[in-house]
This record gives sequence, C-alpha cells and structure tokens, in this order.
Amino acid sequence: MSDALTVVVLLLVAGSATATVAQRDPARQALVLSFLGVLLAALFTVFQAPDVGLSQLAVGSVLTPLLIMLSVRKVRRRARSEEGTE
Amino acid sequence: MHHLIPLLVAVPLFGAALLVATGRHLPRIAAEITGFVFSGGTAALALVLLLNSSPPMTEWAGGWLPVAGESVGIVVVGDGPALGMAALASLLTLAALAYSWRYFDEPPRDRTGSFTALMLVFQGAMCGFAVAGDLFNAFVFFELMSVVAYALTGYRIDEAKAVQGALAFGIVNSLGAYAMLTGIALLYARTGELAMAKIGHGLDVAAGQDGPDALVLASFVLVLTGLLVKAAAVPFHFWLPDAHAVAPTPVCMLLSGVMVELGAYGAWRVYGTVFAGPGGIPAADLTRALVALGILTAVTGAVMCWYQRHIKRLLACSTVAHTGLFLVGLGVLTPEGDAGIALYLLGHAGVKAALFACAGVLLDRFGSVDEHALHGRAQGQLRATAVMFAVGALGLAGLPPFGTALGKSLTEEAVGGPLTVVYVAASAITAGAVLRVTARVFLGLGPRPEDAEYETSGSGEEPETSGPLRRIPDTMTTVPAVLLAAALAVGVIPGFGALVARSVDEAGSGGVHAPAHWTLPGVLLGVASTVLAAALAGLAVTRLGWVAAPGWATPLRRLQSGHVGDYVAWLLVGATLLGALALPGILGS
Amino acid sequence: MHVLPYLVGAYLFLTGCYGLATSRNLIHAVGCLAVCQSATYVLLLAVGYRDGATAPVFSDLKPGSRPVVDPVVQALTLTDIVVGATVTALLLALVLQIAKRHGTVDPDELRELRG
Amino acid sequence: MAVNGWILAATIELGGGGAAALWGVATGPPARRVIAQNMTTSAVCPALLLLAQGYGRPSYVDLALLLALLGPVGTLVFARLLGDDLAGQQPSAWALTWTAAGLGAAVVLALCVAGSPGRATVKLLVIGALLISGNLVASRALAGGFRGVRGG
Amino acid sequence: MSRLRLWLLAVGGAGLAALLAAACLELPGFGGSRHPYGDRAVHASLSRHTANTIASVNFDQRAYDTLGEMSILFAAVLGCVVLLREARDEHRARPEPTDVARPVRRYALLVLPVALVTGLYVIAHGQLSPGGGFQGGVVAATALHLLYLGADYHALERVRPLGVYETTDALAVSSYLALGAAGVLAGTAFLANTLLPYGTFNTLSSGGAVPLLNAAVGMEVASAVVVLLAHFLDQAVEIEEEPGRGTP
Repeated sequence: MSDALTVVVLLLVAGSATATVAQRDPARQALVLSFLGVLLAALFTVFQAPDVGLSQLAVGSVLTPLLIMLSVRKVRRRARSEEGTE
Repeated sequence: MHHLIPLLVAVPLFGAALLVATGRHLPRIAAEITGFVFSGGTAALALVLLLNSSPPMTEWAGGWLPVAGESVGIVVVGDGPALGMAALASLLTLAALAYSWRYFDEPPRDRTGSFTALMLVFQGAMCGFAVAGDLFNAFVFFELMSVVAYALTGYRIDEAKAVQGALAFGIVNSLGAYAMLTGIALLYARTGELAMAKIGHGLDVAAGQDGPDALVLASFVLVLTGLLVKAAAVPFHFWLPDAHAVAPTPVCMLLSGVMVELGAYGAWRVYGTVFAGPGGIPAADLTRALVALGILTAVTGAVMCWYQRHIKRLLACSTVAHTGLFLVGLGVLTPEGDAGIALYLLGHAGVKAALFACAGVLLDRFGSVDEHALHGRAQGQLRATAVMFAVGALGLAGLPPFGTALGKSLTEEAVGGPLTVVYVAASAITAGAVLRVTARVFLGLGPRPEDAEYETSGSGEEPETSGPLRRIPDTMTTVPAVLLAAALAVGVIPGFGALVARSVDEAGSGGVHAPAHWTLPGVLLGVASTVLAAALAGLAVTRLGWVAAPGWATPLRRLQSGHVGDYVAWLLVGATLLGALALPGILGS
Repeated sequence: MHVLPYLVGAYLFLTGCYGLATSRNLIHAVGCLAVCQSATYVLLLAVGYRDGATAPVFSDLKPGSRPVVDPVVQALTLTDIVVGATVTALLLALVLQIAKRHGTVDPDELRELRG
Repeated sequence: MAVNGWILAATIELGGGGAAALWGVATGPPARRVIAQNMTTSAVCPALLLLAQGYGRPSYVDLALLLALLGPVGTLVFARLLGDDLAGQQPSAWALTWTAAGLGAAVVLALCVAGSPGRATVKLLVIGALLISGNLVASRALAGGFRGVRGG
Repeated sequence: MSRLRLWLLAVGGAGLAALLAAACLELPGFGGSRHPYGDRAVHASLSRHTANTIASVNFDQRAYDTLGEMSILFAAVLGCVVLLREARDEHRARPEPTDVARPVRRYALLVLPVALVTGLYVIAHGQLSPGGGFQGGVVAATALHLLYLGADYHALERVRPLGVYETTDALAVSSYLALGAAGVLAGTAFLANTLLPYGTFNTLSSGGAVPLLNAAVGMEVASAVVVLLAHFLDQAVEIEEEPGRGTP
C-alpha cells in the first residue's frame, strides 16, 4: 500500500516538474511551481520527513511564488511605464 | 590550538553581523576600521594556525570526538594547504579592503558597512571552504562563497554589464553546486558517511576486489563538476570572463586571486581524500581527465586573453589560462607537482590581484578599461601604475625570481616532456597580452587598432569612485606594490619554497618530500617565456595584423556568447566529457 | 520500485537543465533552477528512506518502538531548502536589475557581454 | 505496514485530486489555473491529515495545519498579483469550492470520530475551520476580491 | 534558439542521463536498512535528551553546517538589500490604496494572529516535534505579509520598521556565533553543546543549547524573510524609475 502511494506521488512530482519547465510564461510557471512545492511537501511526508515537509510548505507554497510574482509585477510595470513614456 | 580553527569562519562573520547591526548609524570610516580589525584578526589567526600546522591538526566541531573511529560531528582539517589557503584568502581580503579604503563607490544610503560586511562574509566563507573536512560542510561553504560572490559581482547595479555578468555567474555556479550536492547524495547512499576520509574508506570497503563502478564514476563526475565550475575549467569557464570583468575591482582581486583557485584546491582535496583509494577513481584516469581539461583550459584561456580589448576581461581570461595550468600540475599527482602548484598559486594570487588593482586605477582615472580607447591616454602620467603593470606582466610570464617562476619551474619539471610547452606558451601569451596593453596604454606605442566585430568593449564604464579621480590615492598604488612584492618574496625568501613544499606534501602524499629550489632549466624556461611574451607584445604593437582576430579564433570567441542557456548546455557537455575521460578505468575494472 | 525515486530525482535534474538552457525569460530560468534543486531534495530523502520506518521524532513515539529513517539526510535537505530559497531570491534581485538596465528579460536579447 | 484504510484513502485523494489539480493548473486560461491552484490546498491538506492518521503519528498533523494556513495565503498572493491577467474573467467555481469544502469537512469529521476526544480533536477542528474558511475566502478573492491593484 | 545550443544540450543531456541512470541502478535499493550515520545520529540525539533527532542533527551534531546555512541566508539578505537599493535614477512613489473585498480583509486580519502564533509554536517546539527555527520563522514572517494582502502596502509598512528587523537579523547571527564561541572559551570545542544541562526528555527546555540555537535561527529567519520581502515589495510597488532615463 505504501508502495502505491510512493509511486503515485513520485509520478505526480515528475509530471508537475515537467509542467513547470514547460510553462514559458513566468506568472503561469509560478502557479505550477507552487503546486510542485505543495506536492513535494506531500512526498516528503511519504518519505517520513515531516521537518523537511514543513519547510518545503513554508518556502514552496508562499515564499517562492510571492518572490516570483513580485518580480513579474515589477518587470511588467516597468514595461508598461516604458510604453507609456514612448 | 586546534579548537581555534572554526573561528576562522566565526570571526569575520561576527564582524559582518556587527556591521549590519550598527550599519545605519556608523560613519564610513568606523565601518572600514571595523572591517580591517576583523579581517586582519582573521588573517593573523590563520597565520598563527598555519605556523602550528605541522603535524596537521584536525578538529571536531561541536566536540563530537570520534568514539571507536565513528563520529556524528563535522571534521575540520588544519593542515598546511587548508590553513595556507585560508591565510591567502584572508590576506587578500585585507588587501582588497585596503585598496577600497575610503575611495570605493559611495556606500548606499543608510548602509555604510554593507560592502565591508559582504567582504567579511566572503572571507569567512573562503576560510570555511578551505578548512572543510566534511563533504557536505564543504558544499555549504561553497554555496555561501558563491552567494556572496554573486551579490558582490552585481554590486554596481547601475551597470548593465555588471548585473548580466552576475546573473550568468549565479545561474551557472548554482547549477554546479547542485550537481555537487547530487554527487554527495550518491556518495552518502553508497558509504553512509559524510566526512571525506570516511567516504574514501567506505568506497574502498564497498568496492572490495571489484574496483569502482558506475556509481563511483557518477559521483566523481558530479562533485568535480561543481568544483571545476568554480575553478573555471573549460567548458565550465564561460561565466568567468563575464563575471570577473564586471565585478568591482576589489572583488575582482579576490575572485581571480583566490576564489577560482579554491575550486582547483577543492578538486585536489576531494580527489586525494575521497577518490584516491582502490575503490575510487584510478590515478591514470584522474590524470587523463585533469590533464586533458587543463590543457584545453590553458589554450582556450590564452587565446581568449590575447584577443580581448577590455582590460579586466583580458585579465579574467588570463586567470582561466592559469587555472588550466594549475589543473595540469595537480592532475599528474606527484608531490613535486603539488608543491609547484602551491607556490605557483601563491605567486599568481599576488600578481593577478596587483594587475586587477592597476586596471582599477585606470578605470577610476579615465572611466574606461578599453585598450583601444585608452591608447596613449595614460602616457606620461600614472608612472607608478605603468611600472607595476609591466612588472605584473613579467610576473605573469614567470620571470625569475618571482614566486610564479619558482612554482612554474617546479611544475614543469613534474609534468615533464611536451606539457612544458603548454606552460611556456600559456604564460607567455597571457603575459604578452598584458605587456601589449602596457605598451599601448601607458606608452602610446604603435598605431591605434581598429574595432573588431564580435567583442566586448571596455568603454562607457562608470568609475568606481564618486567621480573620475584626478589624483590616485596612495592606498590604490601601495596595495598593488605590496602584492607584487609579496609575489616576489615567495620566490626570493630562501627556504620559503621548501617550507611550502614540505607542508603540502605532509598533507597530500604522506611524507614524500619534494625538493623545492631553483634549477637551471627552470630559470631558463622562465626567461624564455618572458622573452617570448615581450616578443609577442612587440609584434602586436608594431604589426597590427597580429592582434585583429584571425579567422580561426572567431568560432572560439563566438562561443563566449553571453547567453546563459549556452553556458548551461556547455556545463552538461562538460560533465559528459569528464565522465568520458574517466570512463576507461571503470570499464577496465 | 527500488530505483524509481532515484530515477525521478535524476529526471527532475535533467528537466530543470533543459528548461534552463532553452528558457526565453530569465524569471522562468530561475524557476527552472528551483526544479533542478528539487532533484537534490528527492534524491537525498530517497537515500535516507527505510522500509516500514517512521520519522525519528520522539515527541509522540517511544524510542526504539519502531524503526526510524535516516535523520541526517533530512537535516541536509533542510539546509538545502534554505539555500534554494535564498539563491532564488538573490537571482531574482539580479533579474530585476537586468530588466531595468537592459530593458528586457529575454536572454537572447542581452548583447552586452560576448567574445 | 499492513494494509491501512487511511493510507489507501490518502492515496486516492492525492492521486485523484493531485492529478486533477495538475491538469487544471498547467492548462487552460489563467482563471482556471488559479482555481486549480486553490483546489490544491483542499486536495492535499486532507490527504496529509489522513497520512498522519495512517502512519500513527499525531505530530505529522502540523503539516496539515501549516498547509491550511499558508495555502490560502498563497492563493491570495496570486489573486492580488495576477490581477491584470484575471481582469474581466472573474473566475469562480462555486460548485467545486463547496465540494472541496465538503471533502475537507468529511475527512476532519472522520478523523475526529476515529480518535479519542482531547487536544488532538481541537487541533483537528481548528485545521478544518482554517481549511474551509481559507478555501472559501480564497475563492471569493479570486472572484474579484481586489480592485484597483495597479498601484499597490 | 541556436542550433549549436540544442546540439550541445542533446549531447550533454544524453551523456549525463546515461551516467545518472547507470548510477541509480548501482545505488542500494530504495528503503534499504543500512544507515550507519543515521543510526549513530539517533543514538547521539537520545543521549542528549533531544526528542526531535533532526533538530539534534541540525543544532547539535552538525550545528556548524547550520551556521553556514544561516550565514547564507544572512548574506543573501544583505546581498538583496544591496542589489535592490534605490539606484541613482529612481525615486519612490506612494502606491494607490487598494480596495479589498470585506471577507478577504476580515479573513486576513483574523488569520494573521493565528499564523503568528503558529509560527512561534513551530519554532518553540522545534526540538520536540517536527518544525524548528527555519520553518517557524518563515511562517511568522509570512504572517505579517497578510497585512499587505488584507489591507494595503501602507498598512504593512507601519508595522515593519525595517531597521529593527535588520538589526535583529544581525543580532541573531551574532548570538549564534557567541553560543558557538562559548564552547571554545570553555575549552571544549566550537558549538559544543556541553555547557547546559540536557534537561528532561521531551520537555521544552531539553537538549542543552539546542533550544537556544533554534531560537536564534528562528529570529534570524523571521527577520531576514521580512527584510527580503520588503525589498522585493518596494521594487514591485514603490520604486519607480525617473521617466526618460531608462535604458534603450
């Protein structure tokens, strides 16, 4: 039973990693990346590593997406103001 | 005494924390004095420990002394090479801080001490990496060193080139670090240990009669990939010219003077402790891999160096060439080679840091580091800098009695035969390029060259001071002078070479002592490289056709595309190449 | 089953590298680097796993009552996650400055350093 | 570990919910993606609770607590900063949202019944409350919770 | 995309894939029972009355690694502060206030204290149950940013005196170093956990210096993340370039 669980989660992780790389738009990538983060936390629970899971949840579900989205916003805002002045 | 080794990390970090805690209220001069005190204190500590490093010390952080040979703590090594690298890093940091004394770029508002604090963390990280005896601990300090280096490289955020170079540096080095960590995970899976010596023992036990297998090969390749990315071996080297050319001058002194060399040192340490046993990578394979990559690196670096007009980029490429030479010398795995490289590395650190310091003077005086734009502009002024630039070039060529010459002659003897040609050629070409710059910029010799199509120019850069300097402050000339004198001292002080050789061999080859003194062929080869360098420079200045890139070098220069995707692809190719070079021994066993 | 986790780790690393090399947007490249790094987490934890064991956390478990997995790799992974988050932040800061100074975040359009 | 109903339930939950959420988050228009991102929390958090029960480790419940707290916060981040992409789409999927909420409630109740009453039950109920309210609020935020975000 | 890069990628990727696959096949099977270092670590942790072995590895047995880890965070934050400083051609603009729907605002303000308490709980119980300084620190720091999500940036700025957080960050690193150096002064070793009594197993004060180091890391992480996010938020929300001085 444990084996089936491990396999399911591993395949999901591999799938979402593929999806993360395949999303070429950073904002959409951030969405998949946060999904990958949560899924990794689940995988770490399955690997009996709750400490690591907690830290992956804290980093992967909010911190990294927030950083990426703020960067995206800055870059877009810049591009907009650039268009505005030209 | 050995309890004090971890303080090499703790003291500079403490200084940095202090600077950040008080940074908002500290006047600039107080911040810089604090930096000096902590950096200098660490340097003094490193030197004291170094003087006591025979016999080699070990320390268990946390006091977890091994029970029946097993420990759960982290081992820290205090042998000659480790403490020597720590001392070198500390002294060079001190020199860089002195160089930036009061004149370097205005600090950001409200953050007086941040540059000094970053430099202190950098120093601590380099010391920590140098003394690490535990593979994961080495990774941690490797990563700390990288993180600080990215920030320092991009420090001048107003410069388009600086931020681009820093990002390429960051991505490639981080990827290398992750490869290294993957290798560490594989080794842990096989041996269940993290201390380097224990892993080596575990590999030998696990291999038994069968010798190494694919797992050992993969972990070797991955760990070495990380270290060689840092050491900028071809084809992992692309980030280096981009990053070292754009970093602030005091940072360049550290990056080229010691950080890159720490990568080579790490490769030496990891191979010697982890992979040298019967369960590791056979010596012949290591030699094949390192010598092949080293030659490739030396040649690529020298060619790239010759065709640069951006002076800092030229110096960065010469660093690539010289790391190639270091890798060849370490790859032959002889006590003589190790001792020679240790001396070469010391001399090179002094010379290269001094050259970068002089390039920084040009940048701050004229707002440009472009050989073509500066043609003749420094004529008649900056005499001291001109002399030091020329002397530095001679040191780079390996003119006796520089430390570089002593180290190079010992290494040439160790590698022997046709490889000597690589040493003479690489040092002559890089030194020739520097001499060419000296002749053009400081003497105004020859006609002004024309611009080529695919190149990075060094014009249009902002000086690192608050405006172009009218008078060069004394600190900015004293520091390179002292560094050059130190590089000279490495070769001149009687008995120093023998001391270094003994201390390296005590740690490396276990008591086989290599002689370390000047020999006639060595001196002659050093003189020959210098003459060759001068001839090349003379030809370049008088015959312009020589310096405009001939067709065959253009493809090589196009590879340096500034595109981070290319660099990542090359990193993968490099790992594959490394694996292919080390493969025969695995198949044979 | 007994090699699947390792293979997934290796796959993550290579996928991340592919994304990194072919990326057309530097923010996306930093995301791909994070994928590369997750490979190291998976590999490390897979190496430390033990069949039928549980976490070596004894707040709700009597020591010795059940087999436990390897705590060392978990500590290493924790360190690794911190490293990953900070490197991501630092690289994103650099990307922001590139966007300002170059007016683009497409690596194909960065033409300052070459040759 | 013997066949264990809790782990079986977690496997189904993770497999089904995870695959659906992955599909949703990686394809389609932005509106659908953020909804799928929000559903991730509702799918994984009950699974973590089930796993804690299945492994017999009450201390694993902290993971679910953290996810119930931070998952909706993550969605709020996207709702706030993706405002431009979502403008005019007003993504909402109330049927899905209530289904997810019901699922979370069912799992929490089942676990409460299985365990003995005590501090653990209180913790479970807190997690359930956080999960469901977070899920509903995040859905609300996606359906136009922030206006005039161009500046701030 | 250049053809050369694709070729390089294909060759390098295939080579590395082959190497990794071959290595994976040689690895001991997943779930194997040989973990010498791990078993020693569990034993050492129990001998020092630390219930969470991972905390013991992090803050006792391999505390020197954690020093490096927290220095990385410290250095990265310092680096981001330096890299994201206001450049010469930039200025700050006050962001327009945001109109947040009432349920969202209420939720954010309600969850904020809950998240803060949870963060502190996760830090405090680090040496007993899963969690610790890093995880709890991130949660606590994230909690503060609910103010940005629930209200607007101005509200966040009022509870966020950056100078205090930066100083806390540095002080936390200093205290970690000081705890480490105490071992040297006492004549044992750097970061030796031999000065304090180990306490009763599975209580908050057990484990000697572990809770102290854990708390130092928690403080450091929480303030570092606040400072880090503050600079990104400043860039995304406040800092603007002077018009007409952008790059081509």
